[in-house]
Amino acid sequence: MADSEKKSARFVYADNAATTQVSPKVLEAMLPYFKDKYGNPSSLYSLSREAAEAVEDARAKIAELLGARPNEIYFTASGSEADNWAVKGAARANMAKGRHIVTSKIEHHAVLHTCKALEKEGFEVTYLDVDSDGLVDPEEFREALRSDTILATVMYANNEIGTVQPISELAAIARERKIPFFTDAVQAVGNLPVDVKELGVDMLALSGHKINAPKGIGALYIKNGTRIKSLIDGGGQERGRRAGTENVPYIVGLARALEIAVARIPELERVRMMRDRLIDGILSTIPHSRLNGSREKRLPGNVNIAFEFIEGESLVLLLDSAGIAASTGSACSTASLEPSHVLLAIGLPHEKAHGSLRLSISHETTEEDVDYILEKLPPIVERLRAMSPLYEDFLRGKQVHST
Amino acid sequence: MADSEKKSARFVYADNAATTQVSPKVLEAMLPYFKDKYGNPSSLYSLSREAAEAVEDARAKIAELLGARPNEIYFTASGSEADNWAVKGAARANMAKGRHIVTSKIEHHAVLHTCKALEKEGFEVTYLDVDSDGLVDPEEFREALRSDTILATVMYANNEIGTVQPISELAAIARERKIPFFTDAVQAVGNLPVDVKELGVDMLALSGHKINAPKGIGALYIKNGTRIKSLIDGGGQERGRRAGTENVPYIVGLARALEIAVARIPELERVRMMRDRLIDGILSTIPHSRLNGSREKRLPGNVNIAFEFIEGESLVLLLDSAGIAASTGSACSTASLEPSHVLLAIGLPHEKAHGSLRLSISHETTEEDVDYILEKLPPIVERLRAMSPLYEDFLRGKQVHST
Amino acid sequence: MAMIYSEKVMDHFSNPRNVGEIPDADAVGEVGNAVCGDIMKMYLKIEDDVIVDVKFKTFGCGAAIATSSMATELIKGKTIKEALELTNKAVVEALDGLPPAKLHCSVLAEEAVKSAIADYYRRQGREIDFDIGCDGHCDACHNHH
Amino acid sequence: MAMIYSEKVMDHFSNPRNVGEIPDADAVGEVGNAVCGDIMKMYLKIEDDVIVDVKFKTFGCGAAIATSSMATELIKGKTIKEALELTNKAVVEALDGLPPAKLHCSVLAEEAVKSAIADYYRRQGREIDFDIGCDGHCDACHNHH
Ligand SMILES: Cc1ncc(COP(=O)(O)O)c(C=O)c1O
Ligand SMILES: Cc1ncc(COP(=O)(O)O)c(C=O)c1O
Repeated sequence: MADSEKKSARFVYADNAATTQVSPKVLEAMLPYFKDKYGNPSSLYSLSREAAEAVEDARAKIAELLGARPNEIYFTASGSEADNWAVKGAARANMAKGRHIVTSKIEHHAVLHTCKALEKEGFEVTYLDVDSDGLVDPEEFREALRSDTILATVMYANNEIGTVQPISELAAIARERKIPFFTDAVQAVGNLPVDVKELGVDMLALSGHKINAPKGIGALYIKNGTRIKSLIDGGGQERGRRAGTENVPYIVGLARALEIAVARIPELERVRMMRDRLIDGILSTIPHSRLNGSREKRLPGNVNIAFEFIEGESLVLLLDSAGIAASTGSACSTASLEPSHVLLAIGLPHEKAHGSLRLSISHETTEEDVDYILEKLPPIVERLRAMSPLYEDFLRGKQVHST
Repeated sequence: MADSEKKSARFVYADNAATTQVSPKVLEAMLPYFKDKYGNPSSLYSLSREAAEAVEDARAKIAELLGARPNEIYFTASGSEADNWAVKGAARANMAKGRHIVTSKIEHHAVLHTCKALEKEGFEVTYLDVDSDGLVDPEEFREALRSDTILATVMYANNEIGTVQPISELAAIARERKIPFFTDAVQAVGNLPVDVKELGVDMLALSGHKINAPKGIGALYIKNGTRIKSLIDGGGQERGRRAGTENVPYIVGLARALEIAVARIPELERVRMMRDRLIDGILSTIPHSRLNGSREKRLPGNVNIAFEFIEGESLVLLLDSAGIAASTGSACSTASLEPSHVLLAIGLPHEKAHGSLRLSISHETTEEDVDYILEKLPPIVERLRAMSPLYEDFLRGKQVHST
Repeated sequence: MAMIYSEKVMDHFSNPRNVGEIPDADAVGEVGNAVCGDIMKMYLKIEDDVIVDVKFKTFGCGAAIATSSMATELIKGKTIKEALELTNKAVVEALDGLPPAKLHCSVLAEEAVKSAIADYYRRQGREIDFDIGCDGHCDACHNHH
Repeated sequence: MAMIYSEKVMDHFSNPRNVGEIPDADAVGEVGNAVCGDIMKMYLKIEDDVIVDVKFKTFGCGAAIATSSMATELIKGKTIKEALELTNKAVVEALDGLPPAKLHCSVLAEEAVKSAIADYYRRQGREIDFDIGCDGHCDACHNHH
């Protein structure tokens, strides 16, 4: 445990959607490739063949776990890189056919900002609305597809509110129209069964650090035959499609982590039950709170609740003092003052979007952790409300502030 | 030592230009960030602040070692990514001003193939010739610059033949014309003193795995004020310019490795002497061999020799059986049958380019290692020549094959 | 990147001074709005142009709470004239700095003080001869980046 | 990615069979060229249309040497007719496979055999009723990818 974790009586890590600890088994699998088996997989001698074989074994294992072929798996340095590659790569490869892209308003920034960047290059993007649960409507999706649509991309599960989209249905609609379909499955992999063939997607992105592999490794599934340009040109690595000396330890670690995560999926029923206990416990003890995202179509570990009259950062900081690591909105945008685009998209007004808390639990979470959160959270919310002018106004029966 | 390294009496790693082993000190610096300090630097709680501080400390250290400011250092997942980002990013950001790029014929594929990709997007690229030592002529460079030139990029030191370019001179010429200058310093960093201000470059790329940090981490220096588009869009990491959850362990490792490497530069005189002993020893005992690259303007650890009548891959494989890890041409392109573009650019005919051997030694190389190579190499070359029809022809006094 | 707050900021955030209301305040100022994510409300008790008591309520991030707390400390016992001289820079310095993304909070704190004093002037029928600052629009008081 | 050769390939590369020349050969064939990076030269000693001895010299990569070695083994003691039936596929199979980038070497080995037999036919004044294959240009015999 790091210093900071010792301060309070208990440390409860409830931010598994932001990142996870590297598991001992994954670290063990990686270590030999730093020290002894350090060859460059592209070289010719035995030391390198060991490294090359480790990479190919990892690729084969990941392919098997996702229902893909080994030559359909490409390693990247992050979920973000995989997202950028899929979206920019497919868009630029199909430019001659059209310049229209369909996506949703609640994608991760790695997809959303990539779409914005493509708009500056002359692409046109339709950002589909979602309903109050965060779901894309397949009919709206179908209607958004045009004859010049060259890519559709909808995330599998949302990182903030945990909503799980009907991907196989959406992919089938795109397939009918012969439009390549990409899904950002960074939050889904390891939490839901993921089989690329069953889903019927053309591309799928995942990230290691959400499943107890390190930060800085990801993978992109590219179905054979999919047209895509490279994002990183150079050496012949990854069959000439993604240059850069292979990160052998992390590649080995990713395969090991995915293997463990997929084997554990049946156990997540327990996590789902803890999640529901958290949701029910919070909603019943803290007034003026509401669940964000779908109650049913929801990641097993995701809890996202909006508390009126208070702001998320101060909530997270006070929870931290109590030994609880949580987040407000997407971790990536906490440095900015924008309220979460996801919460706005599901219809929250700005002031409520500011007061959202995400607790993301995992197989490592215990019932005691849940008890601890349920004990610490209400007084902290109460304390912040006590110093909130909005709450003061509310109690006086005045209208809540708004523009 | 891996299995493969035990087979022969001795294992001599002479491929440090391809990759290096992660040093124990670097691994030690990284380990806490896998296990205990695993927070996502973008999150708000203490666990994450530790991670964020580690990233910022690493950035500050690297900046200091390169003579840059901390906010001019951006982490990437490889030298290749840094090269792609610099070249594509600067080209696309300056498109309105012009579409002409100047580079050299001997750049690494991460720059060269990126330029080829940009040609397909409508950019025009001048690939400068080099002389027989592999040097770019500053006058030719000056003449190649045009009013619509928006980027000049010349590598600091070549990965194959070790030739060191007059970067500060070239950068000064570009600066006079207000043209952004990028240098791929992946092979130079840790082998030569590198100070971005003294060099006068606008961007500079480095890669961790050449200096005993792991494969899968690099950095790009971007001088404040330089116009550049992002390669990877998304979250707000790296001040909004390079998305992806930070690879905290590797970032910490890169800073530690660079610190060690820079401190060691004065010691490289010893490496330089071993290099010269290798070169002289080989050239004097093996007939029909020649040194590729400049004798003087050369990386301290680089030996590159062309042996007539034989082919590089079989040479490397036989050296491997003797416990010597070496390479032929660039490691990245050994899977292809093309002879090295660098050797062709310095004027070697195809058949001689096929027979080149690169031995790249480091501070870890010993005099005994040098003795061992000098003992094992000549009979291996002799053995391959004995089975070469070209050598047979030569001995018969016939003309050497050529087209 | 995580907000790296100074110890002073964390102290004023965790143990904010002068939180609350003054029911019979001589002046009340409120700046910011919930859309932007920060609202500061400041209550002053003033005797002979001296701020004898001050309380605040804040809806906002850690920095918003800390700057409110620090600003109230800095004006307590001061004359109105002195309080009007309080700059956001002084608040930031007293807190040993703020992350760049959070500088706007110190601006808001300065404005909360000015807004309260303006209210005092208004109640007194005095002419407001200083700039109140924030016009209530996000873009005006937030330096996005 | 590293060339991952089978053990058989490594064996035939490290201990090539039938390396050398036959000074009084009845036929000599040479295919490939130094520009492409592979040259195979094959010497045959033929008695009553049976290949009683065979030797090779090869300039080329590990796979080029291994396929030469294997090809010579496969045709030694065979009739010319049988040798002409040797396919590159048979060479690859006998070596337990080759990496895709190296398949062209097996093609070259097949062609070296054919080229030597063609030389024999020529010396005998027989009509060459089979395809020699490689025309000596890289693109023809190399399947770049
Ligand atoms: C000169 C040069 N540039 C770029 C690279 C690419 O670096 P990386 O392997 O980290 O992608 C290398 C090494 O492979 C190199 O030697
Ligand atoms: C849905 C989603 N997509 C993409 C990413 C980006 O992954 P990475 O942090 O590996 O770049 C994340 C996590 O940050 C995510 O939750």
